[in-house]
Amino acid sequence: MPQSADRILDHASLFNEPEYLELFARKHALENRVPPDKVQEQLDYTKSWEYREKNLARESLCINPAKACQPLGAMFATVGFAKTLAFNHGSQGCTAYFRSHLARHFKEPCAAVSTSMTEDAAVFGGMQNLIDGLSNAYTVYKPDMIVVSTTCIAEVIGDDLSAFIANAREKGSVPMDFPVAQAHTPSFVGSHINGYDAVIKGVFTYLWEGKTREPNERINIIPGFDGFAVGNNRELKRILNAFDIGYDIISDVSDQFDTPTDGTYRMFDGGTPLDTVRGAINAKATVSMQKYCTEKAGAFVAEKGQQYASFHYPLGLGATDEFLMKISDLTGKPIPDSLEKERGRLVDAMADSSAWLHGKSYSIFGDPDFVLGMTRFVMEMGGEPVHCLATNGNSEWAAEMKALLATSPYGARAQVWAGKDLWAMRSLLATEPSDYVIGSTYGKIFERDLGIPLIRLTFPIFDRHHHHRFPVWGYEGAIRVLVTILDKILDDLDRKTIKTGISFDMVR
Amino acid sequence: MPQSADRILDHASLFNEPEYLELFARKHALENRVPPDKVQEQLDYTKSWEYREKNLARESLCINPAKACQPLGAMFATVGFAKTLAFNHGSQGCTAYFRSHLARHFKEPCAAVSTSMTEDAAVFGGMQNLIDGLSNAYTVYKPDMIVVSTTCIAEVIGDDLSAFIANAREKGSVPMDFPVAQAHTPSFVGSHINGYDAVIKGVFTYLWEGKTREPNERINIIPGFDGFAVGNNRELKRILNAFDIGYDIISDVSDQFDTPTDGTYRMFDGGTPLDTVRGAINAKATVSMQKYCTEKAGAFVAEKGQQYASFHYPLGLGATDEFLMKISDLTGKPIPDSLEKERGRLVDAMADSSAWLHGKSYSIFGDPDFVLGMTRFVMEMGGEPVHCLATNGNSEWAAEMKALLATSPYGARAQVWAGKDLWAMRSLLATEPSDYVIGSTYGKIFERDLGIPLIRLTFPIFDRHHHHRFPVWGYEGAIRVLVTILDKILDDLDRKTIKTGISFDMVR
Amino acid sequence: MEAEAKAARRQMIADVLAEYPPKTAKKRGKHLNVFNEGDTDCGVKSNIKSVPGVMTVRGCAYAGAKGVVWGPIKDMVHISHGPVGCGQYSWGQRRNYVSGAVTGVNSWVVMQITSDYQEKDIVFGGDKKLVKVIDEIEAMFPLNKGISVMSECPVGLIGDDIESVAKRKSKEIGKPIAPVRCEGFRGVSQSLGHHIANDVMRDFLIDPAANKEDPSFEPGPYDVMIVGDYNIGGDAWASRILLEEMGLRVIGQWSGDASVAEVERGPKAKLNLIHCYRSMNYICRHMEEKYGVPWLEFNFFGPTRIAKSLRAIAEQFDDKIKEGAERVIAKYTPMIDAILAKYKPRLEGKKIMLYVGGLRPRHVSDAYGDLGMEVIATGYEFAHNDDYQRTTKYIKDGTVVYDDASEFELERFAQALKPDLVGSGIKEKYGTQKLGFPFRQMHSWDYSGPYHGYDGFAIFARDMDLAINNPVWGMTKAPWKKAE
Amino acid sequence: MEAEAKAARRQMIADVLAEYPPKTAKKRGKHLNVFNEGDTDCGVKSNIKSVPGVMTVRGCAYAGAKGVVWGPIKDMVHISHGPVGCGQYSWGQRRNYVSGAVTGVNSWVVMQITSDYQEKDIVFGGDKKLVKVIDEIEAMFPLNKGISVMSECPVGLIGDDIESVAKRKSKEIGKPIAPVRCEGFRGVSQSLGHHIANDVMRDFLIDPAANKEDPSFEPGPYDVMIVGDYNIGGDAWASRILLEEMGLRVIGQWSGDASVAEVERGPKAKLNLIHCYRSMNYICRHMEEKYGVPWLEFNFFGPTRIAKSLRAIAEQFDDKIKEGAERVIAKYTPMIDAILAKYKPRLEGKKIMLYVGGLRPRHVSDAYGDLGMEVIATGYEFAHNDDYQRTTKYIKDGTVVYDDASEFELERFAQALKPDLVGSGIKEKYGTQKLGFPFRQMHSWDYSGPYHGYDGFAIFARDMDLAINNPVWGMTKAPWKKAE
Repeated sequence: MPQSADRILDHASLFNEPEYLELFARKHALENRVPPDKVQEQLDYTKSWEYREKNLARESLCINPAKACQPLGAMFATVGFAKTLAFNHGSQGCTAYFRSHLARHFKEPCAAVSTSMTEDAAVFGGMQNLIDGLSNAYTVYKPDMIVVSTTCIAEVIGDDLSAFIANAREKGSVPMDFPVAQAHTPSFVGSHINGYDAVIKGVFTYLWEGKTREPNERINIIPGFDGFAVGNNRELKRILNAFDIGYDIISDVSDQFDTPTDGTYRMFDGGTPLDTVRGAINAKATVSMQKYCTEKAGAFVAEKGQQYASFHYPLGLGATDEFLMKISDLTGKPIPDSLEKERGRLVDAMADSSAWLHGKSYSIFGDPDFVLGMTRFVMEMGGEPVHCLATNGNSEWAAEMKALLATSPYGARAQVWAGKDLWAMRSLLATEPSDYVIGSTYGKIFERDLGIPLIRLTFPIFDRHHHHRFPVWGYEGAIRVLVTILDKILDDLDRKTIKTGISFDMVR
Repeated sequence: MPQSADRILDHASLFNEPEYLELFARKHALENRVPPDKVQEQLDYTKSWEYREKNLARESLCINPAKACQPLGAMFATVGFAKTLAFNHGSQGCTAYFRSHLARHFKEPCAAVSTSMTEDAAVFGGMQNLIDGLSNAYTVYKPDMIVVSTTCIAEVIGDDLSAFIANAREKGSVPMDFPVAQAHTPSFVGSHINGYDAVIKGVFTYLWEGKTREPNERINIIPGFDGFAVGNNRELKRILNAFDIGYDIISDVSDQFDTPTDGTYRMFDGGTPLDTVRGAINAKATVSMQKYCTEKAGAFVAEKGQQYASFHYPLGLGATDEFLMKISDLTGKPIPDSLEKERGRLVDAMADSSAWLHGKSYSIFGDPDFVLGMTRFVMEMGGEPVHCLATNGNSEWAAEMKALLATSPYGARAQVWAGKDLWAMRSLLATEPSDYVIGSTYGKIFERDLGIPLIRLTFPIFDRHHHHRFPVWGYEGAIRVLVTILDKILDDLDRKTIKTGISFDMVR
Repeated sequence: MEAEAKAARRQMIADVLAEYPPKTAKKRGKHLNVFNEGDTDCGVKSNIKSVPGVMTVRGCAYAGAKGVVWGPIKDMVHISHGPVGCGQYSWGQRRNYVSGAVTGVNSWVVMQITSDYQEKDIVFGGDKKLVKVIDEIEAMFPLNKGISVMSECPVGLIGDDIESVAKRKSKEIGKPIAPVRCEGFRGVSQSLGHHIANDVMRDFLIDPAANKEDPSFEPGPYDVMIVGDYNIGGDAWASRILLEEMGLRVIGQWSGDASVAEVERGPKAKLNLIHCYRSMNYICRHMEEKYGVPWLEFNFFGPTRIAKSLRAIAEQFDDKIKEGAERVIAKYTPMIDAILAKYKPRLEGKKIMLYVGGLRPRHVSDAYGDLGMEVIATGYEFAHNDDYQRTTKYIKDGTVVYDDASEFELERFAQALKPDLVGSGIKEKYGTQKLGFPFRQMHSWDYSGPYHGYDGFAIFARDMDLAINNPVWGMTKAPWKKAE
Repeated sequence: MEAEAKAARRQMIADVLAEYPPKTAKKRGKHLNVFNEGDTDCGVKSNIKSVPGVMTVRGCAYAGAKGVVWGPIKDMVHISHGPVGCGQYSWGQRRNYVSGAVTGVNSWVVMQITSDYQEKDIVFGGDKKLVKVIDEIEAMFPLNKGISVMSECPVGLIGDDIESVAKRKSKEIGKPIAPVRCEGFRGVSQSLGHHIANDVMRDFLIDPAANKEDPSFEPGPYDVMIVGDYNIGGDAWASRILLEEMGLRVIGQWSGDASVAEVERGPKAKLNLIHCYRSMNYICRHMEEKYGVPWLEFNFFGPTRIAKSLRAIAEQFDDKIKEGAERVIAKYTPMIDAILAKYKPRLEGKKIMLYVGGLRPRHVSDAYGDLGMEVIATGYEFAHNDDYQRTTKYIKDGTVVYDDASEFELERFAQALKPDLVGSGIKEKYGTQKLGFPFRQMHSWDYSGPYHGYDGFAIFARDMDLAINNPVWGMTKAPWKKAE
């Protein structure tokens, strides 16, 4: 009997016990299984060049994509505004999925409501659901703003959000002047980064309506969809505070996704105050930290007459330099000495660890801006990107990637894969491996199937905790990224050398 | 031939190649080796209870101790004062060792000079060396203060530091009023933590000489010997700044051991200004972060009429609470809300990860205060300490450890080992293992010999980089410690479950 | 329970309802009750549409069909047919463990396989894409034993004819292709998804295979099926081991770690043993009606119910099996006694509040009871009235019962009832902990498990202890606040 | 070099000296020079006491005896005899790799074994403690083949008689016990430690064993010893493989990966091949004088010197070995050519500044040359005049030479000479990098290696490339500062 009160085995060890191995054998005899040699043959085949070509030739089937759908990004963007409720118009199951998906990454409660549309609403339209839903949501949760975004059903049947919301106001669901912004975010268009964009633009559109821009010296910063937002936004504020400038983070989830456990449940915490957003029209410039998260919102602020600048998840030395110089340019303020010293400390860490980092190869996947930012930093450390992949990357992204890779001799080996999924990446890595993979939890399949260690540095990270509480942006964030990578390299080295003892060195 | 231009193998893989395995076989045939069965037998024996008893019975032989000698701590304490040069009176080899030891941990240049005593000085005394040495050091390095500490030779032959320094002043080595503090730090007494203490007391003694205390409201904080001082001292300042009180860190190495790489070599950077130290006599209280690092300095400030409070490397929830409450008590200032929110975030992280942390067992080694602090936090997370060991712990420490363990049901299994070394710990872990070991790089022998994963959380860490740049103190530091431990647990779980795939879960 | 205490609980419900708009309060009021011992049901309405704009915990039909019933079948490829999201969010989240599997080669459970609808598929229809998807599946995963097509919302709205595509392609590839019309807008919760899934399983696997040869299978007198066990953390294995030890032969598991062969073989069992009644009673009824296979509900949570269930199962067989049941109970009793001796003192008297789906809101009750703990409030995300009837046999007088509870209600009830432990799902976990209450995810076993069977109960006991007694719960308040 | 450039370098030295007090400037001035081609030495004084209060890089006799010569002998237990520090700081820091070793069972190289003197040992003497220490070593490590007692400073000052203890206990345990009087205050650097270590090795291992039976050993015509290779990162193995490939038999390695048997067997070689002349020439001379074994200096850094050395070694043997040498050279040439083709274009013209110990300040010079690089400044921590004489054969006119350089001098020279790479030790590494200069630790190979032999040269080339060409060196200045 494997189990005892002194030594309780859970799944991770219980099913390696002989009793269960015998059970599996009995079960497998009743499964009409594919014979082991055929399985092995197919397994080997999945790692071949021939399979790779078939795999890359897929046109319709999508396997293990590294992207989510628009409303997830919409929800993320929404909760970054102060006391703002994410309100999905569509089936309720969608909302349950968005909430649990974010909860698994942030290990935080993630609130959003749905209009719970069912078959009758599919036939007659979801107006009544929206009217009832706004009334309930307003009464129960007492938000300062509601952002309505859509899921598939509402989009396919063509519900008229503006009209419905106007109706709801008239029916008294919410006061006439209560802010209700809206965004169309069908899952069959784009990905979560576009849903993010749609909400930012939707909130600007609503809160700036009828306003005339009176330019001032402030800067808006839009962080973009970011699983490390808790650490990153705080670091961003620390950096900008050092500049002593007027700035506003537009949609700041850092407190919302990091509330304390102290006996109180804060459904809303932190976020950009609505008056701040209203005033943001007057800003001198808007800076996007992730270009592909703010294409429409960026165009919108530019139309309003603001300067607009965008970055690609600025990570590492050069990208942080450029970000700081842009802030300095826009504001006319010099880059503070304290940040210059931090820069020097990052250079110091890079120099100290360069011998371990130099020449290591990485494959990188994630959202387009992340892959750009991470690839750049990897090359700054003398690392060699091998496969750079964004399932939600387009041809513009691929062109930007190639231009980036061409800036460094370390980019020479790299191949860029726009629109490809992680099953394609498995073939790429099986045929042309890299030393490490940098990505999300989804990348652990490469560790299992190909023995390539995974470095978790982007959303979603479901199987490790709290990493998102630390920044990866800024010089200090870059040191953390460097350490994360280096720890993996040195852990790996220890693991490989522990058997013979040779090279199991005390100093590295 | 194993080597090629496309794939250059260094030691970690080169010596696993067949050519070298054959070479080893040829070599071993010429070594008069102990037969493999005898080696295996002895290896097994070293893991037995019988060997453990012999091992623990050792009285004279010390094997793999987890302690260094006094002058190392003296050097560490010295460089925490602004523009202060560490000056060892003794053999020059000692100084080379201290410098390289600290450099390997901090990955930073570590400056100190020696009087380079040789045989003639051993016979005639080292006065001329000290006179010449002070003159050279003063002229070349232009420090604001020199702290003279001793190594064995000077102590054994009984050099009279005070007289020698006075002589040196008279000979013009340094100006009459140039600060030269002193500390007797023989390697055959105590350990590095006592050397730290001696310098703090020595600097106070020198800089406070002739002063009358005029009490004010400031607080002195003495961090103690701490491999994480770079991160910890900065975090300490951030915390104390939130209080908005007047405080001074006495010996702050955080900038000295983290200078930027920007084209300038800063032999001195940061540190406690000497005028601050002079004024520190007037502080209301002195708080030591590590009791066993400041026994004499603490007694000295108490004699001067200050309040004195000490902690044991306050790490985790309860210890940070107590530290903040003490600061609040001493200053009359309330604990800031921002820190209370950080507290809540630590609780949150502990709660979120509690199921993984609960019931895991740890053996912990390091300096006495570290072991106390770490053990406390481990128990707060529901972890079970198994062996708590401090080579430089005494019976007072053992009693404090036992009292701490008695405060929690999770301490019930723990055994306390004062004065024992890591070879003893190997026996303890072989016979009564724990799931993990928490300690310094030296603990990697347990990973190799017993398969118990090492979690590196204390000085010295030679084989990983930059960890010391992040804090382990304060609520935020505690989250980092938690994540460090949890990452190891989950990495371990992935490693164990990767083969069968069962339990190689996407969410944890 | 004393009348006064019960009245207080009723007042608690009234207080919560008062915060809703009147129309909503009226609706929700029908779903909340304080149980009266002796009643034949729990006095709550169920299986009704959720109120819009109030944060329901429920999912959708797709979640019930793909996420629960079909997804765990390991040697089929399950297409999340429609846009990318549904499959993405459910990828690898239910911990339906599989054995002997090489993911992507002979098992596809922990994969996200989708037709990833784009706007053009909405505009022009997705059937052509589905044809290509199936072809590409055959190219990528030739060892699959069949394919399921799990429809997402748009599919049903734009008039795609997946049934016809499935029929045609199934003939072409010579393997079953099951079109599952589980669009998220169908029904009011996961529950209709289960039902649809059961029906499609009936029509596309079981009935068509009724006369198919099954070379690996020689019928025997002790053949049973485990139905409605999804093998979360290995639950079904920890159940199966007991049935096998008592002398039965388990010829199939539905659907945790299931193979197509096991599903097709269903009607050949002598007895179907159903654990999760809600999600798979439909197929059991079908097999009884069409093939004459009797079915029996059982409960493998905690020693009391395990022993009862083992004996009830054995009752359906001969003395050999009855002796087998007694032998199994006797074998495990010392281990279980040791578990109880260790954990009961640490858990005695603790109060639990549950809110889960399927069978657990009632089934785990006596497992807690074995540890000296008491369920003081419980409810279901997607139960029907027959679930609430069954629940009456598990709960005590005065138990608070909530159907389709909102997060808002749960929070208020927790604050009023002050349980020692809350058991619910990932969406509820972190908010509940913020309030200072220990919590276990009772869908996923919080990444632990198994919880079924004797081996599972040991883990269950350990986990409840570590949840409740972790030191963190004594430290949620800053000590300087306590002093205030 | 042109006279003007040379004058500038001399001025650079003068400028640095000007910052010292006059007495010190005078002393240090004798250790610094700009080399004139054709001179028979480098024009610097050496092996002289360091100036107090100026940051010398040097260590002590203990570091030379225990850290370098004795410590790598793997099957002996080496006691750091005295207070805890010396052994602690040198524990596991020299990367003397060992093969086939179980640390703590049949090898003790990467361990810190100390008598950990306390105040009472100072007051009452430590001999009694040493007796107990030896007994406890026998109890803990019974498979050891001998013990060395490495004295730290206090031992020599308080009058302990370790020789007498060693003698008595050696007889008792039947194994060699070597008392090594390497107290840190003896001599002016590590160098005296080497000498003392050699002498003790002579007196306590080699001479006593001269007539001992050696069952594993049958003498042969091609027996050679590798002397003065400490197997940093496996250097000695990458050397040995070439000697064995050319047909020689390596009967011992001193002292990297050495066993007692190999040390005792020393006089039986037909030829001793010495790599680090400084640290082990003493014992070679002894073996030549007493046992008639000739010795030859060789240099296995870089293809030019390797080939020269292989041929010079082969010259001492018959045609078979000469052919062997040519065969080895031919075998590795294509690989080396590929290495040069890859790295030379990336390294051509780069200037190196070195400051190391032992043999490297001269020996690596041509390895750099093979890569198209040039050593523009070099010096030794603890050389003697014979080292500087040998150095003249490696360096060019105008090379800056410094003996026992201080950190201060090195920093100033680097800033003046602006090398593309600095090679020195851990204490110099980080400060040099702060100045913006790429750096390699040339004692420990910066945790890489081996660097000896052909296999090692591939790594050497890669490492120099990664050090110099890592992108970080182009980014040390903030770009907004550049604009200023």
